[in-house]
Amino acid sequence: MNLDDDLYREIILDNYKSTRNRRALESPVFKQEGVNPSCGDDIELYLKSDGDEITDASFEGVGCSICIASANMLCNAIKGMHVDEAEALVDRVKGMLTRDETPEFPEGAEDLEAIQGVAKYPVRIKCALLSWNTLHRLLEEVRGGTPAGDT
Amino acid sequence: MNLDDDLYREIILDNYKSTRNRRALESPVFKQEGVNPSCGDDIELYLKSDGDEITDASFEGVGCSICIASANMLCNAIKGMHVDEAEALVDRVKGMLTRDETPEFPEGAEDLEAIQGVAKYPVRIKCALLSWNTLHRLLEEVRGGTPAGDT
Amino acid sequence: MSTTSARTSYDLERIRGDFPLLSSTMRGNPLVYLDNGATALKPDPVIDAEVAYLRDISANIHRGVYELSERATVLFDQARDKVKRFIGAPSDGEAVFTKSATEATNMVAFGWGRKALGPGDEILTTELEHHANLIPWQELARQTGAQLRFVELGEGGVVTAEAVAAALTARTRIVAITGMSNVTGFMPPVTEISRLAHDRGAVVLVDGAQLVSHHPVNVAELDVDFLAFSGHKMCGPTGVGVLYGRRALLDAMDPLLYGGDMIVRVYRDHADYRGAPERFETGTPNISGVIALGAAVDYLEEIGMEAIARHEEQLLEYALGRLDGVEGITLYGPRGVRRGGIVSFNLGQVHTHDVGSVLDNEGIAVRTGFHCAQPFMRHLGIHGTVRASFYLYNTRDDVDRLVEALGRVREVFG
Amino acid sequence: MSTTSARTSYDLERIRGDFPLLSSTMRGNPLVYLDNGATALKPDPVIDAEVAYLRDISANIHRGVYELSERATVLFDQARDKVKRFIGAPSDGEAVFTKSATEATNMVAFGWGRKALGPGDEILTTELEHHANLIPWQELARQTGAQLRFVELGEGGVVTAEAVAAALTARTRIVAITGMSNVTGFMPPVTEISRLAHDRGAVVLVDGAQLVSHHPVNVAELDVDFLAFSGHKMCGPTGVGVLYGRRALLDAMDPLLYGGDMIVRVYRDHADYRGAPERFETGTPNISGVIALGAAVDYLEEIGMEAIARHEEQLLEYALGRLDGVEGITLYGPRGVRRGGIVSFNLGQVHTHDVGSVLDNEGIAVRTGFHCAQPFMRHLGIHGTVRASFYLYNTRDDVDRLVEALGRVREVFG
Ligand SMILES: Cc1ncc(COP(=O)(O)O)c(C=O)c1O
Ligand SMILES: Cc1ncc(COP(=O)(O)O)c(C=O)c1O
Repeated sequence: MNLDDDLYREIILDNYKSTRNRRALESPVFKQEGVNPSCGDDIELYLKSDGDEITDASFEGVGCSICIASANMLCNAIKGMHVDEAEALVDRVKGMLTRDETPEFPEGAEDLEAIQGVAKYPVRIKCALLSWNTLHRLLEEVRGGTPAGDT
Repeated sequence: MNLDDDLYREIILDNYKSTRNRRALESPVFKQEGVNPSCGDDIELYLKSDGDEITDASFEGVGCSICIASANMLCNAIKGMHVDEAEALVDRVKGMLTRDETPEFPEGAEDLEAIQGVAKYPVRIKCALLSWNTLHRLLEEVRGGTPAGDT
Repeated sequence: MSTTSARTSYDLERIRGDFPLLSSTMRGNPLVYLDNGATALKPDPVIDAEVAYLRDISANIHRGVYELSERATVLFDQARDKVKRFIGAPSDGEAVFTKSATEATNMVAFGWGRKALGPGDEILTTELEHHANLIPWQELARQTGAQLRFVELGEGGVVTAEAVAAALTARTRIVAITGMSNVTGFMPPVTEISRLAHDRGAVVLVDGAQLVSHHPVNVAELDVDFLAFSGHKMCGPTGVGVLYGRRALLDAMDPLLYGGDMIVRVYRDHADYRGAPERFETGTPNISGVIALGAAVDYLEEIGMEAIARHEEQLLEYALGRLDGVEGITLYGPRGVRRGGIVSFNLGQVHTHDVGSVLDNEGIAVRTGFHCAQPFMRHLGIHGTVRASFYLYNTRDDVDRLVEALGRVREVFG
Repeated sequence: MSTTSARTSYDLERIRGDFPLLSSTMRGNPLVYLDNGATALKPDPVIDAEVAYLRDISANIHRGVYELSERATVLFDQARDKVKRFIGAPSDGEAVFTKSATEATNMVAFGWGRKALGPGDEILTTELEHHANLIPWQELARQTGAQLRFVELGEGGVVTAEAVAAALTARTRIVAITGMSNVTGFMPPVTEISRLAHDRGAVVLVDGAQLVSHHPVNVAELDVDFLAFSGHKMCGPTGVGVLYGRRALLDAMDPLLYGGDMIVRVYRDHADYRGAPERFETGTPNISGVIALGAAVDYLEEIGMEAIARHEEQLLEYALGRLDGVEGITLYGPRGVRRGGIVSFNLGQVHTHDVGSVLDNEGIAVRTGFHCAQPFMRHLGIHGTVRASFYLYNTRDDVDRLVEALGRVREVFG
């Protein structure tokens, strides 16, 4: 195994260092916290929608490079998506990391291929998945309607 | 190892079957229960004394042949003894079973040699010792004075 | 040796070769191990799994980002999946690793019971129970003011669905019952009992310490809410047990122990806890034991629990037939009903320990005494029994050796 | 390899040969195991003891009259004697086998604490504690209305006798304190703390999970009432821990678990319980684990705990010196005070898991994250550390490899 190819590819490090999506979004907003209790990674995912279309996404929090890079790619990828597309993307990322699949990613989400190497490091998979699991729960809320961040 | 030589010598079986000391003594009497929680053996030891001299001893209860035979020998042996002699006998029996000693037993207590073979069966030692441990506690009471059986 | 029975579907001789102890001697005689109710012998694959962890991994789980820890974690998680599959756990069920079946019943009694029970509520159990499924409930009743009630036992210590129905009331909150008696092998009709209990709104805990090792178990079919069992009785190592539970019940339970790995966040004065199974597995678990239990599950599944149960059933039948002919014997337990491979008996007035010692000297390991079931002994009016309990590797020859050795007991104790 | 240090009194090379993992590789590089704080590697004699039980004995303890059970019982009881001797237990002290250090602290919190504490009573602890010695007390405080108080930490997370004296009040009922921090290796002055606490009538529990594995411990000299520790951190197997306690305190405690083997007599509605240690060891224990822990004690004693502590001290000194020179490093923990062989640090802003992964790829196993000590992380104002922790088999070469690999981290994360 080669660390640079698997875990720390340049795309991952770039996404890790990117500050573009690292901020809170203002109310009204859907937001959800995600925690990996065993390692302490802890992020807050924000999402704005216009009906079923995701208009903006961002996050805050602490986490390792894999966790943060993955969350950043997530935000880049889902902006402009329909909630169903976003849900499908969650499933594709999970498939890649836990079911050994090699999915095709839609335009604008190609960076996600870079995290495939994480699958070789079972204990880091949860780092990469934290934001996606959080998104999954958040999308249910979006479908529900009212942003909880409102209250 | 030979079972008949070690565990079930004739003297042991005779003492096991003997009913001579298997009865309650009437008040005023010192009495004490002894239980082996792990095997359920449960005896009640009775003792009468005239000052520091043991005038009678008996027991009731359930137990295996080793337990019962040992209790029967105990009763036979200590009748007429001074409490200090009885205490010394407790120590000799324990020495034989747990410290690999080969004690000399006083007249009338020679049968006790027969239980030496039990030492080869570590889990049965507690069977042989049940009555002796009970006697040890009972002798403290005898020294104390008033029979608890009185109340 | 008549080790091959026409009706045993696996190769008994080959299986016996997997258990190192079966080719050893005891007190100079070839070992006949008939104390499977207390614990099972361990086959090579289980021993190997334990050693493989200790030698080649050694690391703690869930905590390290390095390869050794990763391997430990993966094996640990796989073992949980194996155990869940082995008992047919549905997706809304979870398996918690404990140190023993005893810890598992206690987890429910105190983690669930302290919250769920109040004065006047009832806990329904039986006098058949092993102390591990009785004393926790006594203690819970004392702490909460709930009442401990007992199902009326039938002839030979039978528990019928009718007797359970008669004992259930509107206040019954839990039915805690053995899946298989460790004294007689009797197997209460758990599926029917679950249905009756659920109709009354009660929760069902089955003590599966004997059942799970000897019979195919599917918790979804049995429809039980909790199942407690031990690894060491199913060819696994000591120091590991399992509490299966419905996730919704588990997630609402308090843990018995508090510490690391069960938490989301910890502050000075309070902490947020995780759900099942983590909430119930604080502290470094018995990693080698859990992994080796996974290997035991693989081993048993490859032979097949159906085949094992059938083998034991035949052996029991054979044993009952042969023992019936022993002079002065009293056999306990019901006849003509579903029973696991356990026989309990007494030989005249000879104390059970004395029987045990004579058998020991003939190389035969049986269990003697009250089998952690004093109320049942009292029900039978006895102090103890001699118990022979079978497992997948026992043979008719073992039974013959037992019967023969009982002759020696009569010689010694006349 | 510079594995022999002039000041290490045992033959390091020979000792290393006892640990199979030390000649293995990780991610293609020779393994450097620096996660001893999480768990220790196991030497051959310990693995052999575990296997010897599983292969050649397999039987349950205390229950059978046959030879195999007898052998298991004798070995089990001998292990208890070894453990008691190892920690210098006085004749009025007893050692209870638990599944972990975590279970041991919980036993005291709930078995002793629920009876002993009431509203307004105080539990004194520190922010240094591992969650295993914090959350049980939080929970006990919640249940009893007692108050959880903290000793003021000094520079680098130091606990002084003065700070303890200042925090003790007439209402302090227990002081629960670590014997050695698992984050910094700091060792509070336990003997002085015990004296102060006893003067106030408080009981002292020491979390010895780190202390006992790395330093000679004599409970009589330390004058502690309870000591909790784990087998797996002292070259023993997983799934076994110890609670040492003064017999008078233990005998007055409630157990956490109820079931077989802890009882004198059982009736339908109640039972009479035995004293320590049996009252606290219900259910089939981790027999192989206990026996193998006995072997671990033998192993450590033969080398000598004094010698091990001295070796680690030298290694720590060397490591601190080398790490001080690493660019961008922040080292935690006090200097110039008694510390066990643990170093915690951060490398610039690089997340600890990322450091851990790079080191992993170089064959180096360290622990990263919050080390089950979130309040202490909060005290330090950080989310986690990278922790290298030493044991008897580590070498200066291991330290050099670590320092070298930290260079790789800087390469990747620039
Ligand atoms: C200081 C300290 N206390 C308690 C524990 C808990 O030990 P265990 O996980 O074996 O219960 C640990 C180990 O992580 C520790 O380092
Ligand atoms: C029916 C039954 N329940 C519970 C137990 C307790 O199992 P463990 O000792 O493994 O906790 C046993 C084993 O003795 C048993 O036979």
